[in-house]
Amino acid sequence: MDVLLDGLVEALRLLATGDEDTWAITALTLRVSLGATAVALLVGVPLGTAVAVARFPGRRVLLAGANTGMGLPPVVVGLFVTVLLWRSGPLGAFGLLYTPAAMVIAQAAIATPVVVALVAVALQQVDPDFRVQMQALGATPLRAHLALLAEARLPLLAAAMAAFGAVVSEVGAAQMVGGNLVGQTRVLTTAAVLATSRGQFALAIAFGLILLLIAFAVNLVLTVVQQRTAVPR
Amino acid sequence: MDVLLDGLVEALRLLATGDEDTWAITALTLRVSLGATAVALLVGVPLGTAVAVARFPGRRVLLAGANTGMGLPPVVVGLFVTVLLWRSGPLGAFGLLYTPAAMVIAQAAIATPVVVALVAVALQQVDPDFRVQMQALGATPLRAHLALLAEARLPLLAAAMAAFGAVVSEVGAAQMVGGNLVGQTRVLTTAAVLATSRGQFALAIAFGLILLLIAFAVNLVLTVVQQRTAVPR
Amino acid sequence: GAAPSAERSLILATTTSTQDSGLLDELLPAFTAATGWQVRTVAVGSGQAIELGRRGEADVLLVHSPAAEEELVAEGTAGQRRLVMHNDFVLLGPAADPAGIRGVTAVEAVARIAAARAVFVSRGDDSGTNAAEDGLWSAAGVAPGGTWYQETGQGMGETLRVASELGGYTLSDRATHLAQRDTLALEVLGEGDPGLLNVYHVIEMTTRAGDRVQPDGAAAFAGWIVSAPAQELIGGFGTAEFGQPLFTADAGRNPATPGG
Amino acid sequence: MSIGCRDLRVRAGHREVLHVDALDVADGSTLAVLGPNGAGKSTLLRALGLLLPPRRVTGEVLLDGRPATVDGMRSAVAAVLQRPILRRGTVAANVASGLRLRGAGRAGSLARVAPWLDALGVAHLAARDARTLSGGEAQRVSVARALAVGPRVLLLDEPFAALDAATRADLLADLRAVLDGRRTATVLVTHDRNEARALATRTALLVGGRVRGLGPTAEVLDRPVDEDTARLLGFTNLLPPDGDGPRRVARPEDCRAGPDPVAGAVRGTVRRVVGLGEVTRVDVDTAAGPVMCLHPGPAPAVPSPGGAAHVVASATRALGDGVDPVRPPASPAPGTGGSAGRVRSGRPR
Amino acid sequence: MSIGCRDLRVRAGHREVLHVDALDVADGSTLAVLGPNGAGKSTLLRALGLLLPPRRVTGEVLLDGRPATVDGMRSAVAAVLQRPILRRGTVAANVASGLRLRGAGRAGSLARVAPWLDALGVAHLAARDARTLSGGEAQRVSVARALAVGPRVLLLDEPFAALDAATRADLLADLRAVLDGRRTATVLVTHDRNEARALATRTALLVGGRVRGLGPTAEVLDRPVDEDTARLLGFTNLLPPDGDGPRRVARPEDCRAGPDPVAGAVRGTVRRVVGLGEVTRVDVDTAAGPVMCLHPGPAPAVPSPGGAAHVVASATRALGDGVDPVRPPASPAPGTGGSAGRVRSGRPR
Ligand SMILES: Nc1ncnc2c1ncn2[C@@H]1O[C@H](COP(=O)(O)OP(=O)(O)OP(=O)(O)O)[C@@H](O)[C@H]1O
Ligand SMILES: Nc1ncnc2c1ncn2[C@@H]1O[C@H](COP(=O)(O)OP(=O)(O)OP(=O)(O)O)[C@@H](O)[C@H]1O
Ligand SMILES: [Mg+2]
Ligand SMILES: [Mg+2]
Repeated sequence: MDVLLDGLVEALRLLATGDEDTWAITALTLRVSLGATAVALLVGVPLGTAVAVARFPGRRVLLAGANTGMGLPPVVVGLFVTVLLWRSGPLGAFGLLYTPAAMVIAQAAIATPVVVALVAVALQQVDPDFRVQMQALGATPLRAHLALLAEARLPLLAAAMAAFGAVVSEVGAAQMVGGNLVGQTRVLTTAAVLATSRGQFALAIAFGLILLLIAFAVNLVLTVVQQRTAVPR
Repeated sequence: MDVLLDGLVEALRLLATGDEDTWAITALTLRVSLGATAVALLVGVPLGTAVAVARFPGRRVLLAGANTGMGLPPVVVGLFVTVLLWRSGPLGAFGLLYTPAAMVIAQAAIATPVVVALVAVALQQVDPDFRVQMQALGATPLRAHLALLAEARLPLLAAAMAAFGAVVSEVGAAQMVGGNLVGQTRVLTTAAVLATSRGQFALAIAFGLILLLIAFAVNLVLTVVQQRTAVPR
Repeated sequence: GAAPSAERSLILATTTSTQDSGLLDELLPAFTAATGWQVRTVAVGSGQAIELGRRGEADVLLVHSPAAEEELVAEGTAGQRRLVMHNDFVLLGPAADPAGIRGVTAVEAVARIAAARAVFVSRGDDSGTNAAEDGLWSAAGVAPGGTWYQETGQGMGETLRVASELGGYTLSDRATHLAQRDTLALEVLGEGDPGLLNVYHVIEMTTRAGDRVQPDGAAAFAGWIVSAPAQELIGGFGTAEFGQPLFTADAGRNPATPGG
Repeated sequence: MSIGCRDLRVRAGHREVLHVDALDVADGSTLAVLGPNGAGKSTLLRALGLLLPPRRVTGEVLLDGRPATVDGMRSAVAAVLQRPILRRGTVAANVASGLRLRGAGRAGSLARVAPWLDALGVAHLAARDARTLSGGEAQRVSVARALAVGPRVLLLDEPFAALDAATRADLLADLRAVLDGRRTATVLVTHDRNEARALATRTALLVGGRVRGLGPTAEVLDRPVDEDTARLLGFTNLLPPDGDGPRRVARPEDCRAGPDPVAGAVRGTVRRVVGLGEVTRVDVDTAAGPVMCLHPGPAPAVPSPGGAAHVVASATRALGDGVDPVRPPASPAPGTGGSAGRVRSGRPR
Repeated sequence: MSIGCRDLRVRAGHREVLHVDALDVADGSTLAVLGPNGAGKSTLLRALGLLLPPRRVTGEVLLDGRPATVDGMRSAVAAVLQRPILRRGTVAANVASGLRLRGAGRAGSLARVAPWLDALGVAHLAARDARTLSGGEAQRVSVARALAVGPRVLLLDEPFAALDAATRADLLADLRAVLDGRRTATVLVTHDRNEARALATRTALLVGGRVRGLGPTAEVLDRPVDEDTARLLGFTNLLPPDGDGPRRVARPEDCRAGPDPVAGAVRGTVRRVVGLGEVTRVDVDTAAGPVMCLHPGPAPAVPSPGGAAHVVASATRALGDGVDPVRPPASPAPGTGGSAGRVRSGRPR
């Protein structure tokens, strides 16, 4: 148990002394995770909207795929992306392997199904007449969909937070495509894994706590925004 | 790229030949993941309901906590649970470390915040008068809440699938508290990691594909159930 | 000793290399068959394995990080430490060998790599391999650092992969390299140097490390792995697959000069 | 702008819930659509506004005589759906949202909606969260939102249903005054014959998804063609024909039940007598079916239930015959019993 | 069972939207609640049913004269909210859900609801997905669901608003007949004075969250006490007093505007003339305020807008004075303008 306490103390020490490495790792974590979340939202929101409102053959299978995709094992995604980015792979020429860009790609692949699945169900929960009423006021399809998204912003923010949570916490893909290189692709999760494998359990827990702290900060802001839009009861 | 193809072939071979180890690993994966999901639902649904419908001080912070919890790094959870289950830890006497039970505990801890956050937002999306109307028909609080949950079963199933996805795909906690013991705690993700670190990429991808296959089977069933309850448009 | 009981199980903390190479898959069933002890293997970095021993979370260790091991033994919580086996490290690099280390001694090789500022990929995870590498740097009088020196903080397999993709040099145990060489663009550029021995010891933990440590289990495992049947298994492991053994059985030899 | 349709059919869950051969609402005129619950009024309104999924609809909708495109329709139409569906945000933002959705700027739209907030008596609610409104307040906001758009085609689905009587009367006059000055084509779905009279030059009677009457409002409301439309128009009592003539119908308020046989009276048995405040309702079972009489005053001199009674109607209408043939109701949905699938005229049995 | 309240106050968003000193609905009787939009009728109904969050409510609700507990209320009450809120599932399952929520078995409840499906004319929809219903069909289902429970207290919030006229008339009589045989206390919120007359022995007038009139229905509906209640009861025209007497009010249909000054006429200027089908509405601005006259026929002999007119009322009521003092409206919400926060009587301006 004292390990947990030591971890807390260590986390405070790292934050208080402004340990440079820790800051760099934290900053990279935020950059990569937010970047991946942004990409996932850009791709996933339109897809999720289509699944929710359009009728096309294979809609259910796509949705089942997205739901399954929420369970995409990061290691497997990491392996796929790695194989693609290998020098011998189809995208090898870009030299992206073991760069933050590669991590963003892999993590976006992990987060996109989460966004698609949760956006789809969020929009399906909105009154089906909502979009009709928007069109009945002269909305073009694009504007009607934007209005629908605005109406569902409570669950949409939850989807964004779930996506962020999925990427900020995962280690398999970050490790595999990033390589956990010091000063280049080491993020808080991979640093925690390394500390663990070195037997520095307190340090590992400290990294974990710092990770939770920044995730909490991000989510507290989003939650306040989200709940401000909740129906007053 | 041929690695991916090899992986596919290997996956088919393992499934076709009924490789005993693979079946055992797959069965354990399902048992642990479904068990953890069940525990997470048992704990998370009442909590999420409370966050959605009750008004109490700290409600938003709890919700922000749950939203953050969607980003709980499995390695950190794994470490926490490991420390608790250590022989020297408070729960050491039960000898749970490196058993499937320990994996269920750790994975349930990972999935519970997902359930809480998504259930809360799911219920908040239901017409606020719904619960009032149920009470107005004589429903006790318990029955009113059950009716509310039934009404929101579309997003509730999505929450269940997100939780299942989070646990079936994670490797950090499974590795740490399970120890990846052959025949005892080896699941598909940890097997894939081991195969990767052994350089058996095709085998790793095969395990990943099998994982996706069972996740898809589970989710296809749930998606069909879910979408059968969607509003016909 | 006591009659073996089917329910008894012990925890073995070991390095990833013994698991990744597949050695344990061969040894443990034989051990269980011989003694009745079930083994829960926790394959982790040497640092973590030793830390688990120190905390009494493991009953017996099979590790290859001599300096850290001696430190642990000096603390007094461990029991016997016995030599089990060794293999050797190899210096790997791209076929082009930009730093020109082919054929030179290990210490000279790392000095040349540093001088050429050629990419070197280190595990950087306090593992036994990492410790051996550190030994080479200090012998060469170099404090590695800078953009050419990359630390992965990961296991051997992953580190080999990174070195291959980055076209860099690295130090690896022979077993892992042999197992993965087909998928790597790395060649053996340095081997056979006495400085490149990778020695594994078994360490029994005692109740001084923690109340729940099972010294009898530890003794059973340590005693078995240095016994003749186990040593035979070790000495033959890998021949079938790679045409050469991956480890050399060393039990009973002089701890200072294994293989010698 | 005029709106109309040709051979418009709408399916819902394996049934055809609407089939309108032709309908035209001219420039600047208003068509009222009257019909029992489930007749397909809302469906018709949505179909006209191209607001249904195309796969459910066949036939043509015309704008100014030409087949309507979706874009053309969106820019012309504003509709008030039966349930007020408001967006998150303030009342003012909601009323402005029709303009905003058409691309107007935020400030400009907010300024333009002020008179409409006033006209619908919700100016004091402008800053209120739309989700806290009462039922009637929400409906007013929904109406204001559609009117603020200044549409060329206005589709109103029971827009006054939740309004209090005084406001409804005022709004009726206000709306008429607004529409009189415009070239807007308006379709008004309503259950209230007075609303139809007040606002609509022409009226369509819809029963079971089919138009059963169409023409100038006063004429249509006064000339039931069959049992269903008679009931719809308040002529709920079906009386036997005079000799060989057509069947006759009468309003309950024009019927009286008495103990004595008089000339032209219909004989029957009193089923029940229900006091309804200032009037008393007497249900009499006759050979032609049940007849309902509304007597003024609390206790009329009628036989008690089970007794014989004679019903006299002071005013009757003859049902038109052959004018607009009564078509069979939409075919029942497969898998449901024949009678269950029938589009009912809403009479509880 | 009887239901009532004492000093019941409800807050919403910093305002007090309801304050009722005392109200009692006896065993087997029906109270109608009439009021303009936003008056607090739905709020009152929910407060009586203990359906509001307790933190918003103070005061007491009584069941059979004793303070009501939540459990006691739940077992006694069934309410129809203003918007029909149906569950996923079939119509039959929805109508049964009141019984199911009270713990009845599935088969038993389904059997018990059949007569109610019939009574509300939705038997043919029994197997239909409740989310495909039309507005009126949904409202019928919602009413059937509440009645099926057989409650001892029945709370109805505009239950007939979306129903077609014929059904509404039938249902009124049916409901009256059902309630007559029971000891159910019923509260009926409505905008329709005829519904109040038909169903309620007593009526309460609610304006701005306060009870402004309470008594036997016929009396209350015929005796406006102030401007607001006059408007509510259809006496929308405020006329100057006869000498020192009380102010007088009149219904628009009892007022005529003519070009010539006659004895007792009120002078004014014609503002607009709006044709409303069979009647014509003439708005005249007088010193006492705007007066609305409804003339039968399409083109009455009235001056055109801007001209002088004289208004004669064939029937007037004197406003009661001092009987029930007009209280100030609820205080405005902080942060909103004084006038914006005022509870309006709903008249568009
Ligand atoms: N959160 C809130 N803040 C301010 N006012 C509120 C809030 N919630 C409700 N109100 C107001 O309380 C008043 C009473 O509402 P209620 O629903 O009881 O009216 P009602 O008499 O039923 O009206 P209607 O005839 O339109 O149904 C309304 O003016 C409404 O706008
Ligand atoms: N999916 C469906 N399957 C079967 N019938 C359907 C479906 N959707 C709608 N309907 C039926 O179509 C009919 C027409 O509905 P519509 O909403 O147009 O009625 P309405 O005339 O507006 O009635 P109301 O006066 O109650 O609003 C209704 O009987 C309705 O139940
Ligand atoms: Mg309708
Ligand atoms: Mg209301």
